[in-house]
Amino acid sequence: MQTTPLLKVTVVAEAVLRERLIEEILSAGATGYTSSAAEGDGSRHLRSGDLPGDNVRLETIVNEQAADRLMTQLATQYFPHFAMIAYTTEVRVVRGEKYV
Amino acid sequence: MQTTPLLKVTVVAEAVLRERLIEEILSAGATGYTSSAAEGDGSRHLRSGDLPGDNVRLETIVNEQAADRLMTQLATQYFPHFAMIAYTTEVRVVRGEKYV
Amino acid sequence: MQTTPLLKVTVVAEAVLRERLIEEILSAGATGYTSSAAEGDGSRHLRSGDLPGDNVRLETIVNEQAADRLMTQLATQYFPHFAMIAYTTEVRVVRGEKYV
Amino acid sequence: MWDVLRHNFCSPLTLSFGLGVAARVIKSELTLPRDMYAALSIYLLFALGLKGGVELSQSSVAAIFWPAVVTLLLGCITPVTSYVVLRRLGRFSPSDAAGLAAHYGSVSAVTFLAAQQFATALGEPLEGFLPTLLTLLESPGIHIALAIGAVQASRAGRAGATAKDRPAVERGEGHSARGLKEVLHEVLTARSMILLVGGLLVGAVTGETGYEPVKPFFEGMFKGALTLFLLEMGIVAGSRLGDLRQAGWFLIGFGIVMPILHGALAVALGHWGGLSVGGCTVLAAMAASASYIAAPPAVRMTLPEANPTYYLTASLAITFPFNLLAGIPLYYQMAKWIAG
Amino acid sequence: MWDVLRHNFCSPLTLSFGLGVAARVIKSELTLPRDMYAALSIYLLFALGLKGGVELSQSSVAAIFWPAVVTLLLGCITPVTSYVVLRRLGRFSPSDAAGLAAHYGSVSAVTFLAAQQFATALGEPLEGFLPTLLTLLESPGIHIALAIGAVQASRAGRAGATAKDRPAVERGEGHSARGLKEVLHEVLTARSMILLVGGLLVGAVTGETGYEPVKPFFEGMFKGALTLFLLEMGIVAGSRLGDLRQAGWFLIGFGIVMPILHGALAVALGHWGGLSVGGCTVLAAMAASASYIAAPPAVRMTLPEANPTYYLTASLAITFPFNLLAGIPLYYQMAKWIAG
Amino acid sequence: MWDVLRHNFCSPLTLSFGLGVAARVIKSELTLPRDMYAALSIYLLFALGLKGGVELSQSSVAAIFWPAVVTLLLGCITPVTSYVVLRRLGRFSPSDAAGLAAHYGSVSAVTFLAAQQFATALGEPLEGFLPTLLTLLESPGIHIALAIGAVQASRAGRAGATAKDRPAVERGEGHSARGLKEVLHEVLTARSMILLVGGLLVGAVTGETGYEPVKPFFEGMFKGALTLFLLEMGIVAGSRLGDLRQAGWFLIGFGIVMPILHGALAVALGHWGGLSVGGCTVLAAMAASASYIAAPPAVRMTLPEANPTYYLTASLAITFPFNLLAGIPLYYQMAKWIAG
Ligand SMILES: Nc1ncnc2c1ncn2[C@@H]1O[C@H](COP(=O)(O)O)[C@@H](O)[C@H]1O
Ligand SMILES: Nc1ncnc2c1ncn2[C@@H]1O[C@H](COP(=O)(O)O)[C@@H](O)[C@H]1O
Ligand SMILES: Nc1ncnc2c1ncn2[C@@H]1O[C@H](COP(=O)(O)O)[C@@H](O)[C@H]1O
Ligand code: NA
Ligand code: NA
Ligand code: NA
Repeated sequence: MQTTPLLKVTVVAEAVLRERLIEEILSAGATGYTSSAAEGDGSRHLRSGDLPGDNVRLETIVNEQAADRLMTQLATQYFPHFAMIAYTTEVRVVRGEKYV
Repeated sequence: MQTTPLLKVTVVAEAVLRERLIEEILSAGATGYTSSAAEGDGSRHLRSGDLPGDNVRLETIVNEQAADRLMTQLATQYFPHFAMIAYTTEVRVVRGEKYV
Repeated sequence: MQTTPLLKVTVVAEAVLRERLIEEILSAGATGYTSSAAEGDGSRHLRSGDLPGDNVRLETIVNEQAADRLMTQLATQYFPHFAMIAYTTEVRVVRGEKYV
Repeated sequence: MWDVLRHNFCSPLTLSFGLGVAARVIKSELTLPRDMYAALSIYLLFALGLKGGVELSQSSVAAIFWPAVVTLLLGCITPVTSYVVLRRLGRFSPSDAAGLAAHYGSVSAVTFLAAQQFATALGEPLEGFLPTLLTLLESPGIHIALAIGAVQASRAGRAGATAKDRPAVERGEGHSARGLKEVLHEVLTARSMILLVGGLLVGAVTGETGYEPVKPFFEGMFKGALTLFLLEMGIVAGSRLGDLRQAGWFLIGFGIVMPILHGALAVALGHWGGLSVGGCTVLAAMAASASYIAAPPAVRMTLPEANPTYYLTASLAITFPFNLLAGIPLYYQMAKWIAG
Repeated sequence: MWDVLRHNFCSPLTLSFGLGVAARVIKSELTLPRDMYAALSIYLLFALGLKGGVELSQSSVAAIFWPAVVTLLLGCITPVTSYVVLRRLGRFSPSDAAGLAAHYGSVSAVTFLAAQQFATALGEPLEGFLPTLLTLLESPGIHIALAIGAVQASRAGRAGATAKDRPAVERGEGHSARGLKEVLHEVLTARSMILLVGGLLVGAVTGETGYEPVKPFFEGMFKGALTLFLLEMGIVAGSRLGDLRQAGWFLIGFGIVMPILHGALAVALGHWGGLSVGGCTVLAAMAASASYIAAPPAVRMTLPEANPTYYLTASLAITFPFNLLAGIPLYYQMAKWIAG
Repeated sequence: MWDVLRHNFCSPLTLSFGLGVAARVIKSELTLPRDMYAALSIYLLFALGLKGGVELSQSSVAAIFWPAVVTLLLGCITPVTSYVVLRRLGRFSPSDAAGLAAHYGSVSAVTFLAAQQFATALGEPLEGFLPTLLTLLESPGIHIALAIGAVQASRAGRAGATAKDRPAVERGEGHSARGLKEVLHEVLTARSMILLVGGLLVGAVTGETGYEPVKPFFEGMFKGALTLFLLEMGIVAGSRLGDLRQAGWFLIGFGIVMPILHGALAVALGHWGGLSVGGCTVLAAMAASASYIAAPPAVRMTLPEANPTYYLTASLAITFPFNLLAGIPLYYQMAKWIAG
């Protein structure tokens, strides 16, 4: 099976940021994203919204440059103020051309 | 801690495919799978079911050959028609013998 | 973008263990965790709680030593009795110093 | 007629649907939580079946026979007429035409409910076995349309089409070859089918006495729950409005004219089968309606080449609101006209 | 007797349970959404407590004293009889026997509700403090059974059993040593316990006047909501039918005979404690029932060696339907016989 | 006064809230499932709007005019008084003060409902247009406070503060510069706003006749659903009790005294605007209340530097319970005093 090496960027953040982060993902050059609900706790112990503990997990498969753009944007614009974590994982994608 | 290097195959697809994909996973030789709900958007902008945005995320930890079988099957049988993404990640598994 | 290489430990287990596993994660030295709902099936075909199929997925980003402590604890204390799977993935984390 | 229309426009059902559409149009994030939507639909279908069963236990087989025949007939005719019109006049591909025909050959339970409420509000008596007819109409249309799609596309395939154009059913692959059988099982055991048929059976066995203590829940709450459900349907329909352009003028016309034709046919057949004015109205609403719960997953799995935008937009954003706002009153006028 | 049985079979509760089982048997994907199931159980438990509290506020302490003593007695006896029978006659391992005993020593709220509805439908007056007895019966059995399991398995351990046979509690490990204490806290603060006891307190303080405005919600909707809940219980029980083979004939027999014995004992003790025919019936249903909400997680955490298939299948797929269909009418006959 | 207080303490609403707090304090895991909480709040807001709309359709514009003016006035005054007190007396940072002011300048729908139930239980007649006033009070306070925050912090910024202290709005970054506009759209199209305003419109158009069939659902179930909702609010408030220490004494005092001052002002203005005793009580409860549904996400997005612990704890764990237990009866006494 022929696969393409790409990066998966995972962001777990306060749910209130969902729409904004999706915009960031797409404007960093991603062709898609996957989102799911999550809970969690970290150094900030803080959450917003009407119910505590609400987080969103966003994942996007992108090439290295887009990953870098996205992570840089997150690090400078969001990390100082919001509860979140972001990391990349190396993955091998079926029909990877689609996502570059 | 002794761990075994294996592959995790992740498939995010239209929820309507859930049962079929689980069958594919098991018939590719997997000993188990984990499934969770997801939403997302991609190149096809299309979803089915009574509510839009419904996706399912399936993950299975398998050896390389099973991963290859599964990905090939997905690429030929499902990718042409359905909204989905599939990729592998290298993982190190506790008691990995179980999953080979 | 400057990132730190760390390990992500993923545990998928019977939902009844959620609180205990979070304690294990924190006492292994993690600074946080992310939890989400999952379903699944594996070698044990067993689940508990009032509804079948209930699993929890816990993820924590830690350094190698903490990962090792956590995995060892899981392997000795939980694997013999409970339905679960645990594995590590190499990730590169933004502002990784926070999680060491 | 205008009075009836105005009354229909001002009902909480219609207004809630409109509110949902409006909420989407102004880009509100309002949406019913997934489980609430599912809970409401489970409640509505089961309550509908239950009440239908209680009433069914008081109907004679003789009274149901011809209406049932007529309903099954409609279940066989409407997918074929839809397919032919879409292929010949609309130049849709076999898959797209069959996918749409499966929707228009089946039935929308909420349209049924809206018609029922409409007729009741006007004081029209309704036959107790109408929910039974609903269950009869649900599945045949889907299977006929999917079978047509499979056959047609296989012919197209033999005539030299590429693999992508042929439905999976025909490509002889292990998992897909079971397509139609799987779908038959799936449609018959689908949530909505089990709740409706199961509710009918429970209601028929338990009868009036057993129904009494659960009536405040299943009957007293019914219209309110339906109002909330229509709010969500408005939201979903509203989010499909943007796809209307992609659907094109032909499909918009089809989504309005075809229901009228099917409705008229149903009124005629229903009258001939002995249904009352109210019964004809509801039967017409059923025949005119397009499924958007049972059909979409069945079509998606069996005819993946059919473009979901077409069938989801047509049933949800065109035909459902049309029936809700204008169709049902129109079928009622037809029924009154034919009866009197 | 047959009349009572037939009446019971034809109630919407029993029929909905049967529908759920049937849906599983024909492999339908029907299932209540998780949050709807949770919402229904929260509603049912809180409503049960609330109403119980309002009625409790009108009961005298004297009237409750002996019934409460009798209930606690049952809470101490039933886990022991279950354990002994399972070990001696059934040759189950200490862990498996203790795990099952925890379930049969506790109580199923839905069985309580079914018995309550059954008695009310027959016009039997019920003591207002029965829900209070339910809360008394919930936890002692679980703790006694788990303690027996811990002690027995530790003995077995000392007698040379392998580590896998010993319960975690006894292996002196950090996290497990807290087992029983943790479980005590967990059972007492479990969702169901808080809702029942909390509802009782709220109801007792607010009284008739405070209850009046919320009565349509908590009382009017009760039976309908219970009907939907039983549909889901049928689905869950149906999905366990396949495990009956694994459970074996002994467990099937145990799941039917043990409830009858416990039920008979409860009828006798209840009568002696001054309960009415209806009260005896409900107390017997409680004693005869096996928990499947409070006990499973407690047992899973404390006695992980106990095979969940045994206790889940026995309580859900054997004892619950047996009580629902035949047990409750049987206890009623016993109660009438002893009273008259 | 004591009678009124006792009556208020013993209502199921207050007791359920207390039960929720208690459940958290004893560390129970009880919590309403997320979708059930959302479903209840959707139901409550829509039902509130619907009923308000039906009643509004019977009110004259003249009757509403001055009360509406007075309400908007309160919406402009309360965020400013809150901000000034928090900055001057409390020495909070501009962001923290503005974040809190946005909450106290807006309104809590559940406090409104509790006041409404309170007044109704005492037999006080209420103006039909009160829900309309609720929607008027929801958004102005949020925008005023956020604007103050933006301006103040930008000044602070120019005066040499570090980037971290300046609100995102002022840092001229692509995504943040849209802050206030985005927030305006978000607040106006927020779930709660659409449901309330939409409900009002639907109710006003459909009127008494259209409302009748859905009344058992939207009115009959209302108090019961509100009781369950307050249970969850108690749980959430209880989980914030631990943050009271972090909030500090000033904030605790602020969360009690500020509502009393705002309540008194509202009673005076309401009386002057022609409201009845009941109307004044409800208006005071609105002005005194702090939002915890609309305000938190708006503040979090626009003023991320504001510490959420402050505003969530103050509105949920201090001001809401204060109003529920003592505030509403107090405003009622004030209203009676000023009226008589
Ligand atoms: N070490 C970690 N491992 C996994 N997830 C984490 C970790 N730390 C934080 N998170 C997630 O990121 C969210 C925000 O974390 P923080 O900004 O550290 O408060 C938490 O709610 C968790 O869901
Ligand atoms: N680049 C991507 N990164 C992450 N998930 C994606 C990506 N593209 C698509 N997906 C997921 O795969 C589903 C189908 O994508 P597609 O087939 O491209 O329409 C989407 O709904 C997403 O959940
Ligand atoms: N090969 C696998 N790949 C992914 N998840 C698995 C796998 N095997 C087991 N699991 C997950 O781990 C849980 C317990 O597995 P087990 O202990 O094998 O019964 C299952 O319910 C699945 O969610
Ligand atoms: Na149709
Ligand atoms: Na028992
Ligand atoms: Na206010």
